[in-house]
Amino acid sequence: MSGVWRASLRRELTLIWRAPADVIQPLFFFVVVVSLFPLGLSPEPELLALVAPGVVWVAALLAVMLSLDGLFRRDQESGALDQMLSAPVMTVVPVSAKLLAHWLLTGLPLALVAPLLGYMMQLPASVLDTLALSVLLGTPTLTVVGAIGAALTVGLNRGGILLAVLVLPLYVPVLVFGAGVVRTALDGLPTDGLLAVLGAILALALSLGPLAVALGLRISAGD
Amino acid sequence: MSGVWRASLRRELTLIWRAPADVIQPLFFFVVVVSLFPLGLSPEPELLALVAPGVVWVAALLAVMLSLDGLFRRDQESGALDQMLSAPVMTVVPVSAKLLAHWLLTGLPLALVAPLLGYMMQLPASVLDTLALSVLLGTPTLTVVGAIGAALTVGLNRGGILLAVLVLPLYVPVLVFGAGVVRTALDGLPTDGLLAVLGAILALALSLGPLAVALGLRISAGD
Amino acid sequence: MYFDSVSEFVAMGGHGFFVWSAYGISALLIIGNMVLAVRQQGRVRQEIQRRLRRDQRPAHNAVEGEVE
Amino acid sequence: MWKTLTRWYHQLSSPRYFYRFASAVLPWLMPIAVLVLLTGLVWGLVFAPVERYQGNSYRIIFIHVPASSGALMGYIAMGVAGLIALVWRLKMAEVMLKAMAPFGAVLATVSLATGALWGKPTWGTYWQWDARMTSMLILLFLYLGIIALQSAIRDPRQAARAASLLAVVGVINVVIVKYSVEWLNTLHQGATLKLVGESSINDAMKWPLLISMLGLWLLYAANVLMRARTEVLNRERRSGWVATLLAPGAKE
Amino acid sequence: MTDPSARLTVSRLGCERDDRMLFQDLAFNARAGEIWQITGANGAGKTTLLRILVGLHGFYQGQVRWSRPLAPDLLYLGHDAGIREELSARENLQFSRALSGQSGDLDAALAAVDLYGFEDVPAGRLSAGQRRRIALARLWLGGKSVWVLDEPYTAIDQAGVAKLDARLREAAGAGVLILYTSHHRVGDGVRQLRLGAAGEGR
Amino acid sequence: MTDPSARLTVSRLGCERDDRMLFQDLAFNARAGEIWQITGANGAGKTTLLRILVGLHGFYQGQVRWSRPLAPDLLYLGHDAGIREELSARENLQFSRALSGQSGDLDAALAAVDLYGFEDVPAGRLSAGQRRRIALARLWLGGKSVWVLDEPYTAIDQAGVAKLDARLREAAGAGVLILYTSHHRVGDGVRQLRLGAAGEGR
Ligand code: HEM
Ligand SMILES: Nc1ncnc2c1ncn2[C@@H]1O[C@H](COP(=O)(O)OP(=O)(O)OP(=O)(O)O)[C@@H](O)[C@H]1O
Ligand SMILES: Nc1ncnc2c1ncn2[C@@H]1O[C@H](COP(=O)(O)OP(=O)(O)OP(=O)(O)O)[C@@H](O)[C@H]1O
Ligand SMILES: [Mg+2]
Ligand SMILES: [Mg+2]
Repeated sequence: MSGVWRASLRRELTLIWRAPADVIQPLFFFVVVVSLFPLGLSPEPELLALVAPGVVWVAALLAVMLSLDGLFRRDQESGALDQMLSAPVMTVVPVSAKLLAHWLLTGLPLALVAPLLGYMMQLPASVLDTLALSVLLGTPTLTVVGAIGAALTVGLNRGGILLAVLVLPLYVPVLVFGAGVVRTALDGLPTDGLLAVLGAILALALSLGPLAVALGLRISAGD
Repeated sequence: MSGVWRASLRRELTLIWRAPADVIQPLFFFVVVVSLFPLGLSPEPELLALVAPGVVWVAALLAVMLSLDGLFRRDQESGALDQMLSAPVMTVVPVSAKLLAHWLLTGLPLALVAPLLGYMMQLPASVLDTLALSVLLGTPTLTVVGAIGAALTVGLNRGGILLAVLVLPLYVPVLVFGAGVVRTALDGLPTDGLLAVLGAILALALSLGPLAVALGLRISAGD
Repeated sequence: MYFDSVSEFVAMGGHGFFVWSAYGISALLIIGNMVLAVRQQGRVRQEIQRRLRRDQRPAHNAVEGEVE
Repeated sequence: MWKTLTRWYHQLSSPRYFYRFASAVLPWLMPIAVLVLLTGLVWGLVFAPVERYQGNSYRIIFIHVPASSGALMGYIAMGVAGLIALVWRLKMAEVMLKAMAPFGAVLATVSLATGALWGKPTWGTYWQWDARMTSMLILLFLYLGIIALQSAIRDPRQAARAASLLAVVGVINVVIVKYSVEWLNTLHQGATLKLVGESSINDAMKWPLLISMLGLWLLYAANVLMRARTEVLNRERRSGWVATLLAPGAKE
Repeated sequence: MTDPSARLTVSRLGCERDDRMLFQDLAFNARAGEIWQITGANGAGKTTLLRILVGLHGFYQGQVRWSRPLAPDLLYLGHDAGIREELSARENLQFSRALSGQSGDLDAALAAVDLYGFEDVPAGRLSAGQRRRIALARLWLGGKSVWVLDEPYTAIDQAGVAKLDARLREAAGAGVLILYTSHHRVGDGVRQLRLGAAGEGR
Repeated sequence: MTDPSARLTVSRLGCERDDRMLFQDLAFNARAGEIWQITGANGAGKTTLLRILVGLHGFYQGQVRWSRPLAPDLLYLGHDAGIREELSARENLQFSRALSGQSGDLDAALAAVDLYGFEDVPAGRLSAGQRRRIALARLWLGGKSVWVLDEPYTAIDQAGVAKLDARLREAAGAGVLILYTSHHRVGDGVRQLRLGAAGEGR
């Protein structure tokens, strides 16, 4: 079983590696969307700093969500999903490998560039580490929760929009606490409590999420 | 030839009608994304009104762009695109019908709800009509320009992200002038000049865009 | 009876627009939903009845399994 | 007692008995629900005294509060039905879940619309990002998501199972959203609402409110039964009992 | 309706894909009324050749000449047959007909491929073979003098294969030039163009 | 390696899709060492039946019983064969092997389906038939006692068909229970399960 897990992880990483654009694009989307705001708003530094936590977080949300759209689609179209569902291991095994690979190559990079974008949005240097930490704690939840939506919509061929409709409302808690942490830090208040809440949400998502994803895939296959 | 155009338009409208979710979802996405901002920023009315033009416009941009992702994909996968390309009419004919149908059922509804969202974002009632007008003038350009990107990426199966990367930078002028019109109105200044620029961009997009889309499709097919 | 006259009732102390549009919209939505539910029921029934009429001819079965 | 309960449970979880039960109850339930609701509303609109600070605009309360609480409870009920459907694969739970979504979405919309129309005279704006309003808006989005997912999947059984999973995930989310949004909201509007808080609400306003609430909930139940009955027919269209029931010339 | 002068001249045709010569110095003449079956092992380049002939693949050497502009005469069915899952059989066919400028009767064509009774079901809810049949129905709409078909027999049951066979012969008799690929055995009176087996060209 | 006790009992099986009974009261027994070909017109329900048997389609009436848990014994190849275009033939096969717990030699299996020389080309750059062959290579990896194959012959050239045929017989001889669908003629010693033609059941 751990052999299957490792083979699955290797496959997923190879797949992403084969098409590195899949990693670069969410990142690029993140950067472009954040950069659109100074164009649409106005370039005043005070205003930008005020809206920065929200803007960076909304952009991260959208980037992760969009990258999830194709998570299972090509496996489903090619029949590989049916292979996973009829294999002699529990579906959670390949699925959790997939989720881990996805986060490593999407969520993690987002957390790494977030401080840079925060700086561009005129956030003071003192809160940039809090921003990075909040994104680091929040993105795994986004991946797992979004994957449930992706699993339920996999056969439906609707482009990313149906997924967005299902998933964005489910992302609200992460957004509120994630951006909230940064705003609190900006006000100079202690952020431990809020970070703990983000962590608790993460724990919940990691413990139940993969099971829900596997169930969703099974339902989509027709069972 | 006009017979083909009419048959194409009817087909496109039927396709969208068959899956009315395709119309409702961009709209819904628009509404949800705008609603995320007060959650991420803060619910203070003054701040919201200040960022409203930019937020509404960025959300409209993203909604149109995401809805374009599937514009040619299913025609390509099913081979219908090859049929269009090898048909005895110029490819622009079915393509322009497709673009018109898409705008009617995506861009137009966005323009209709934009004032509502503007109100929710605490914009004063006096600028809501300017907001609607700017979205009305801007969305056809978004459709046509985005369709060029969709045509070029159609065979690539990358989900919406590659499209986003190609298209969002091209959307910048529309964003700058579209949000700019609303900000100008908010400052109580005359907006005619800016609206004229939006109109000029639109005329350019409508005259050359469909040809570029058809050419893009031909290139994607391997010619 | 709290109100003295019909016109006073309609005016709602100056808040008539808000009160009556609130109730109007609510009624529209709730009744609309009810009507949709009833119509849907009618449609499903009709469809089944149409099928039943069609199937009144003796049906033959689609099985030809090799039974051991 | 226990025996009767389990018998009911088994009977109601059989589509056929459910159909009979619903058909027997609906002709009574529907008029009673309408009557109760109208009683509450007329009492509230015509007979209840005016409220001290808000004037007559407060009369929106008689539809606003029943709709708001109905939307909330309805979503939780949907989550429970979803859990039952997923764990025990109970057909009737799937049917109920599907039947609950439309009215729930309508109630959430009513809550938002009436709240907005109440907000203008009291707070001077139709919309504000107050905690309750925000979480109701998200609740509406969740309802719409479930409806969208259901309508996107062709097979009714598959659609119901997918919606079940989404509803269960959604309930967990609603709980977290409630806390998160309340935490977020620094301009709490609670003070205004306290006008009608437990202490100051008088019986002349409380009774019509309770009665319209009861009426709207009964109406909700009636609508769910009706939709569930249709869904049962649709799913069982091939079974013998539906054939005899709807056979040409048959009397129900 | 069909034009007896339709004629294809291929000379010195070569195509390289993915670093491998699929075929080279390919030359043949095909005339109205002939049926050509292109055979060859998996990966020999049959699909690629057809796409070159109809102008969908532009990277090749050598010459492909049609006696007159191909577009108005062409009926092309690719590997994937252009059927949209959301549209019914009739709607799919209606659009193909308008696009290609054919004019035959829709219902007759659908009946000819045994989709009678399935005309209004969205194609996504049909089986693999039934979907192919929607595309094949175009062969019964008439009005085209060059047919290029990529694996038309795929997923079709035995009765369907016989019917399709008969249709090809009938059309050829009426002066249509037919080129198709298939792994099925070559029938009588069908000209064969065999592409080198995979690997031979390397 | 293979377990001679593998046994399938189907009784009173019925399935409705899209308002049409595909089959009803279907019953048969299949034992280790037998080859069953499921035939029937397009739309008869062959694919659906296979998906029910392997547990991927859950909406049916009646009973499907396997003598012991199916999952560890099963080798299932669907209509679409589970080949990811971005991965090479070897990588695709490596993952399938790990997933299904098989253990045979990768290169030997790929050579058996004539993909020698194509092991490291991404599958997206192979022809239709070559892609199918990657999936079929699993039949040469061994270790499974129940094979369920949906249209294994699709897109395969004639030499490939002969080879596949031989492989099925060899495996059956070694005690594998094989169920497959195909429109090809039924061979000697293959049991046939014919599903009613489309339309009959309505
Ligand atoms: C769109 C805006 C609004 C929304 C979405 C909304 C939503 C809600 C919700 C969810 C409840 C809770 C029901 C329950 O717990 O059973 C509620 C109760 C209530 N709302 Fe609103 N509301 C809105 C605007 C208003 C306004 C403007 C007022 C009056 C100034 C108001 C007055 C009340 C009162 C008096 C209650 C009952 C008191 C209580 O249960 O605590 N609401 N509303
Ligand atoms: N999309 C592609 N990109 C690069 N190379 C390709 C592509 N498709 C096919 N090839 C190459 O061209 C060769 C021939 O492919 P083609 O599809 O023409 O073969 P075919 O004769 O139709 O085979 P089959 O009988 O399997 O359908 C393949 O072996 C492959 O090497
Ligand atoms: N996704 C689907 N949704 C609804 N109904 C479907 C779906 N797929 C198939 N059906 C129905 O089931 C019937 C049988 O389909 P199935 O794919 O099992 O046929 P098949 O015997 O494999 O046919 P073929 O020989 O064409 O592959 C179809 O005619 C169609 O009515
Ligand atoms: Mg080919
Ligand atoms: Mg099949």
